[in-house]
Amino acid sequence: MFEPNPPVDLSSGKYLKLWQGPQHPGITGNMSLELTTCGDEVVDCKTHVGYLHRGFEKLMERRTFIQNFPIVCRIAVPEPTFNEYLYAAVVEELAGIQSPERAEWIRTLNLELMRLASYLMWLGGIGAAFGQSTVYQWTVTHRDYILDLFEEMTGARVYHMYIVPGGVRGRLPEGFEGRCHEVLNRVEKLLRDVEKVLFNNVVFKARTKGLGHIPREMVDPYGITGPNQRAAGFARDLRKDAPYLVYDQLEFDLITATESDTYARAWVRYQEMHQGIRMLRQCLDRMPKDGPFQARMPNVLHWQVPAGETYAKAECTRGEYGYYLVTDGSEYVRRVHVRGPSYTHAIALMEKLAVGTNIADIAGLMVSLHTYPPEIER
Amino acid sequence: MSLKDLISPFYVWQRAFEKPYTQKRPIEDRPGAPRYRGFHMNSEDCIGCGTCETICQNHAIDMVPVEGLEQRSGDSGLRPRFDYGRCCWCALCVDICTTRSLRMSNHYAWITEDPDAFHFTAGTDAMPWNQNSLGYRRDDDYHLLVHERIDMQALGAEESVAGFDEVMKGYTEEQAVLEADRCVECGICVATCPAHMAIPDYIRAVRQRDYEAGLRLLYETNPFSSTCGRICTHRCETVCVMGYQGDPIAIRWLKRAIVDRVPAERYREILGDEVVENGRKVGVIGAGPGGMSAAYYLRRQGYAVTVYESQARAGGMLRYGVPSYRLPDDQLDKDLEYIRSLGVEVKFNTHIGRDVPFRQLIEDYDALFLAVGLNQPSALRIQGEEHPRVLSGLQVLDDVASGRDPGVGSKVAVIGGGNVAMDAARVSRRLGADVTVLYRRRIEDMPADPEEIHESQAEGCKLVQQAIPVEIKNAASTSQVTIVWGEAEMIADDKGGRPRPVLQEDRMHEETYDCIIAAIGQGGQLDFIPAEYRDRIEFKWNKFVPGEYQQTGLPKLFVGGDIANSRADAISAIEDGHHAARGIHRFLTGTLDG
Amino acid sequence: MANPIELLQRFGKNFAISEIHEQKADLTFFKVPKEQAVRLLRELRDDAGYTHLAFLTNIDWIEKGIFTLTYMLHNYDARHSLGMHVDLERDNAEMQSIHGLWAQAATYQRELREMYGIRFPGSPRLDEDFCLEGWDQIPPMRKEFDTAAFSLERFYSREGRGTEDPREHMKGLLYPTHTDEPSSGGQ
Amino acid sequence: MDTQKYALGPLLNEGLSAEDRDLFSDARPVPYEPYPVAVVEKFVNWVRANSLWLLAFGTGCGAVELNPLMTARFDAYRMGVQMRPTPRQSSVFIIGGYASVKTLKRIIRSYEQMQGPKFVVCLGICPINGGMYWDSYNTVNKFDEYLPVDLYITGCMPRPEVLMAGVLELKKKIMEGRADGANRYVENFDWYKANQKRVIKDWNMPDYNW
Amino acid sequence: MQDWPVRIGYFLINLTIVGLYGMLLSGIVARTLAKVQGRIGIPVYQPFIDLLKNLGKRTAVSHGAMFYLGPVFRLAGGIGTLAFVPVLYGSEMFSNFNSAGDLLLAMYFMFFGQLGMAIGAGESGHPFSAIGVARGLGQMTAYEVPFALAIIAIVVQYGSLSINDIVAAQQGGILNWTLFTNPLAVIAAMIAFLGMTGYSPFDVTMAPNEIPIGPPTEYHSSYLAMMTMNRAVFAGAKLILFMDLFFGGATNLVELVIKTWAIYMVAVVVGAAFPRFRVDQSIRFFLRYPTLIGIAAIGYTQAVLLP
Amino acid sequence: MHTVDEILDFAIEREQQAADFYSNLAERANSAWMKEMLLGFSKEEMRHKGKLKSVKLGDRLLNADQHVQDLKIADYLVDVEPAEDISLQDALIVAMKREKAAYRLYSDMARAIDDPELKTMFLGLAQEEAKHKLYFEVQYDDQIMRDN
Repeated sequence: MFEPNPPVDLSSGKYLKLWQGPQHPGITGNMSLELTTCGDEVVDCKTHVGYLHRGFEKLMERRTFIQNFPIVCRIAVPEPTFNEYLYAAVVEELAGIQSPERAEWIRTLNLELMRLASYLMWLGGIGAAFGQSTVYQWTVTHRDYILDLFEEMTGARVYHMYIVPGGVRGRLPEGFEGRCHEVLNRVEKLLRDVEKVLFNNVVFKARTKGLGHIPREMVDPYGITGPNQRAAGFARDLRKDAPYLVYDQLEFDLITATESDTYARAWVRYQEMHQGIRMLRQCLDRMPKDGPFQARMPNVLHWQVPAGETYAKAECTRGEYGYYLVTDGSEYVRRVHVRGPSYTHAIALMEKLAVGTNIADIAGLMVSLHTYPPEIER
Repeated sequence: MSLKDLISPFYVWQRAFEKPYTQKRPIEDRPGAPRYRGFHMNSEDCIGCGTCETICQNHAIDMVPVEGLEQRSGDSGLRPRFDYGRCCWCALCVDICTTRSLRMSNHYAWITEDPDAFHFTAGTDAMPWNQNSLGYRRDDDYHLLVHERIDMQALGAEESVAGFDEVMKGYTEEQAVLEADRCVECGICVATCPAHMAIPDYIRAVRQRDYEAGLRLLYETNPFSSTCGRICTHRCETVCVMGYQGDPIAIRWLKRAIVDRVPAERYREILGDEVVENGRKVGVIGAGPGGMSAAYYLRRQGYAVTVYESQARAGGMLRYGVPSYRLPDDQLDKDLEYIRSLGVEVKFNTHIGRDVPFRQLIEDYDALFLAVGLNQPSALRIQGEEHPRVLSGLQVLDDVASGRDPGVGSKVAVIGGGNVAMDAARVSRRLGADVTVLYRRRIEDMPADPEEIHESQAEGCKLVQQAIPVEIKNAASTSQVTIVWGEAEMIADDKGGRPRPVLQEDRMHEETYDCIIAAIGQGGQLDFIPAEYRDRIEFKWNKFVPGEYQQTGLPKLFVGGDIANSRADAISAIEDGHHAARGIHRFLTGTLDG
Repeated sequence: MANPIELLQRFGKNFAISEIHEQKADLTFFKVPKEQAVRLLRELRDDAGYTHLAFLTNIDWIEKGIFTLTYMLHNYDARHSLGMHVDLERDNAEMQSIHGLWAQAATYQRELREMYGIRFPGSPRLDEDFCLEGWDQIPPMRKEFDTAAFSLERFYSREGRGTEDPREHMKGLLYPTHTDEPSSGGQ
Repeated sequence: MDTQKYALGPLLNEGLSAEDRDLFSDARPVPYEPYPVAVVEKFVNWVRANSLWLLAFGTGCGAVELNPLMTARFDAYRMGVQMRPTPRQSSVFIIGGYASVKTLKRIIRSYEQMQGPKFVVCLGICPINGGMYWDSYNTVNKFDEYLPVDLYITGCMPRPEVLMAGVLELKKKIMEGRADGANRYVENFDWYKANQKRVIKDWNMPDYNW
Repeated sequence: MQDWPVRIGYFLINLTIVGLYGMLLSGIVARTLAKVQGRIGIPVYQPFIDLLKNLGKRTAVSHGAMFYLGPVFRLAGGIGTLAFVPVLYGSEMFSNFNSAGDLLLAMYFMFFGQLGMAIGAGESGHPFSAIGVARGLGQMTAYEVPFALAIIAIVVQYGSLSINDIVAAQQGGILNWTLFTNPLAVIAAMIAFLGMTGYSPFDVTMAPNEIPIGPPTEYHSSYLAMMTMNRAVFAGAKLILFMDLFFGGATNLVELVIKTWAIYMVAVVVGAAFPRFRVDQSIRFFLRYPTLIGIAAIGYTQAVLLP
Repeated sequence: MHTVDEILDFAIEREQQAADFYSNLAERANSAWMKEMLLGFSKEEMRHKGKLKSVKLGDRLLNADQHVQDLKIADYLVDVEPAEDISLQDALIVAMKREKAAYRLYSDMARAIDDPELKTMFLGLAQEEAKHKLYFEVQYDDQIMRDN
């Protein structure tokens, strides 16, 4: 399946070697693209990562199970909650703990709020990548309103550290539902504006339609998941296919598109934001208002999880996010592997799609795949 | 290209006529949310257990001594110091805080140019956020620790009064592991334990089901593990950090959990039995916990140890003062037999001063350890005390332990509130009597173990508090005795001691019993020490005042046990013995001057 | 789509499949010898519908002297995942590359090469730096590499820190003489 | 810091091929001399303080809070702050948290490309004392060993409000003429270089041209 | 003809006023765009502070002589353009060096600046500069086509290459403005103007996301300050040129401010609404509709206005 | 006794007697620590004596109004005979009883006298003795009735 890009003779003088990043605003985070261009056309692309490598998987092997809980959220900076949930899920599964129903609802609320916030940031990113920074200003501001909700609920804006193995860390604050509804209404209004300004925009369409087309047959060999996959016409979503938390009790539509280009991917994500708001409203209205939110836990200071291995996955904004946990019965994890969708999207896929693209579109293409470098290198 | 796509983007300009999103004064107007995890705060409830340090995955917390902190039991005198070059505001330290003293403020701004400045000791250093009322607190329904003690299986009250079977059945392995799992291993208890046992370590051994290691740990400081695992006064549990929000760890029972799982036959294999004789000999007076403990540690270091005991069996107060439903004989023997198996010689039925002169001992041995205990019951010294139906608590217990019938009758009054009184009461219950305990103070003032008080009540002993016996009547009868007691009022002590009872003469009661068991206290008997030695020894009231390493003014003489300390419990006696053994070893190897 | 156990049994005729463990309804682990692994992966992908390679990773069992590679496959239609284990010798570990089956596997193989030192001959850009640059130690994810010690040695820690153990502190304060002897109990 | 301890070694372009060598500035940096007239210097400092151009290099988690800072909610443009995508034009380098060794090399390169007077602001705990990644094999613990830092803002992550407060603090420092990190770099150049070389083992820069 | 020293003195005054006005305008525009984005935005005087800051910054970078000359050429282009554009109609002081063929000179200088920039930026050796320059020149060539066509149309219409004459021809009422006499030419020129100002959708030359900062990537401190000054002067000159050519010129400063601001706002209004075109897209765009309109304008002029 | 000085002399004399009593008993006691303790009691009495002396010299005043707690332990204990083998318990009982008797004596005298100055002096002395008694009662409470 792997087809290497055609070799280029750099000494011919026809080509220009160009580095985008790590210090480059057109790059989604701290990574870099080594581009070889011929005129305005990119003929080769190599992704370089590792600028944010902290060795999480190694660090987690020398922390106890509870000590890992604050660190996992740092793996994907703009979207920490999925890490928290998945880490909790794998540990609970191997430890034989069932988190209470109320916690499951709160977790779902958390994940969907996070998804909305992350998509808002992405929406601004795709606007900014193509020169519409007004949308970026608007959406990042609205993301901030969601961060306010997180701050109120969890005690922190960015790294919430709220979903803890066994449940969640606290009940929802007084009056949270009302404020959450209010923010959702604001975001919904903003989304309508964004549709007018960005999606019904002749220049945006001119730039994005046909850009970075992913053929259907490329999807599986390249491990493409999430909205990128759905934009290529696959109706696959872990929330529907393997419902976790309370997704089987929520009503939402699976969004797909067929064009599989940057515009389609943006449109799928845009539509999913509406579905997210719909789910959030259901969560707020239907979640249990009392009851326990934490399962009975052992003393976490020397918590030993029985030996075993498992893989838990969730549908994050970018696709299949998974935690693979191997334990050996000690107080430490034997091995944890974090499967982030950015890993395949930003390296194998990006290197493939970049070839033949205009150099000015590289940033937009990169954003349209929605990748987070810290999650690639961990 | 549709016209709509050309026109629609101009919609952005609508925003220009609306209010900006911008926060006018973000620095002033946006405090952290009520639950915000900002900088740490610590209240004076902190005891410096260091659990926050243990859980911190970033090693952001140092436990540092704090100047001017009042030294109190159960407080390490350390306080957490936070390094904001490390802290990630996960608040696990707040969640785990055993006393709930650690909290977070909603303050979040700290900007300096000095990277070395980001340290502070929460609660003691003056920081701008110390008075913040908002910030992260642990939710009441959210726990990272287990606060409920694992119950131990016990005989029901009816079963237990029916005989002298051991009441507490001991933990099963699973229960012990679960209970041991609750421990946070802070080590605060070690200082409070008179013997300074390696409590967190042996609890960890229980958790890891490594009983051999556990036993070795126990014997490092206490050769009466089987005994202490049952009847220790467990001062450690009173300071256990888990007690602040729930039940303290059942430290005593976990100790028992180790010894229960190691059969006596394996002791020598696990703990070793080889002794390298060093050619010196040490005498020990009294085969109680203090004496035998000293004998054990001295023997381990190669001394030839001879123990003199006035009774027929070893164990002292443990055997004659503690009934077998609390401490079965075989368990005491398990401890004692191992000590004797190392080559400790015990001479029974030997009274010092009567059978062997003290002078001879002090001349024959290189050093002498004396732990004769308190075996003289204090008299009531009230009118009519010489009535034949007035018995001493110690005597009753001794009788029962020796298999004699103390003849308490069917209606008994016990005077006193200590363990001896409780034991006497519960023994009487087992002998079929109806028991009333008269105590001068309130139940909460009783020196007896709370468990014993609770169990004796469960077994049907009536506890009458604030009752001062005044007179004993009915001298004519030989089978019945009448006691007159007056109600007491508790009066606060000016000097800050515990409240003292004062007799109210107008509220007197009179009641007739088959016997009255007096158990108000014991004193010691030291007449066997010749006067020329006595003068060189320091006393206070009726007790020795030992110096460093339990040494007395008579350099060869080391003392310990109830006769030399104010706590008068087994574990203190054991530590005295152990400490004296250290002292004797130092004395005989020349590192302790006489 | 057959039940995964049946499926594995069917494949078991041609492959030495062992240690089948059903972790949950949609996840089954099994082990296969190194030589048969890539062939089996190809058949699982082409014949059994396991078209999605979720990840490829490695577990270091230092005490057994082996590396265990885990290939996580997913069948979208059956909604079932298979975790395939392959044991490698820890010293001189080498495995056949599967970048011909899944394009993104090349990245995983690069990472494993860098983090564990496993070689995958033929995998593109295998020996290029992936996350690290100028790394001069043993591959960092191997269990024998002590990251904390390395970090302290190379990056230092800020001075001015120092902690006391409550237990030792209280001992020093309250009963310094009580434990200064060599342990006299036990062995 | 003890500058005597560190002998002057070859500059950081050692090990480069001759044609790559000129991508690096061999020249030792020169200190910034204040204008001879105090009033002029004071005025220029005021100007500098009110025109802070940040280098748009999100080196760590901190980048995530720079988004709100530079957008409508907080709008740091009000304070004369703006992002510049090229180090040549920037005057403030925000180290957004932990620096991995690989990034540190780029940070140093970017920093040396910046024209003085320049200032370094460290966000979060990681540059102070390693933070969450104190035991990681790939992140440095004390950032001030490698580059001079003018201001630290603690937090994980610091909120945009603290960043704004930090900007105000930096302004104050610049106006008082105390933000002299760049000069410290010049004075202790050998010390910094020795430290940098101790952790960065691969000095070969792929042909970066920014 | 007055003596040269006085004219030069007058020109320097013009230069200063236009330069300051240009800077102020960029501050005002930034604030206006900020309003669209829902924020408060920079203080209007911020560009001045930035300029002073850049002047006060140190430099330790050398990329050869042409690198230094780039900003000088650039500034010369701006000043040169202004030099041949009469600022106020009928005012001696604000007439600059107008002469018979000053329109051609002004247009030449508009190119000259870009080319100078191209040489300087190319010298910096930074590929982003090179790419930015290539884009800038490509795009400039493209928008110059409709612009040139529009100029040709009005030159034909007014029969003069002197800006002063063209302004003079538009006096006497709003309906005499080229805007109303030759709307096709104005539309073509205004679309070209969008390209000239460098706002969206034609800002790919300097786009931070596509290519960081474009040609001036390597420029900093006083070089950058010079370029900023040039932008101000050049923007002012262009606006005045457009005002003179298409909107009837101005006879006093108030009129000048209102008209130039209004012209500038056209670019801003469009700029805020659209993302940016890729350079090939913008070239294709300019060579399509605006060029057609420009040709139509010539045709219209020839066919309708001249007979 | 008609003057304050006479009363004080009487009281000082009584303290001296008490001190003599204890030292006498101590000499006879056959256990070292009892000896020591009784000597301690004797010293305590001598200190009381010193205090009264300083009152006589006018250096300090006796406070007649203070309230001294009465634990009433001495009230219901039997009298014991001081003997050579006196125990700690008995020694304390002896001491308590002696102090109680002294208190009684001064109280009775105060009641019998009319002169307010002398009355105050007797009451003051009575309070002093009550304090001494309380001291011994507390010791008895703490050392003997330990309930261990």
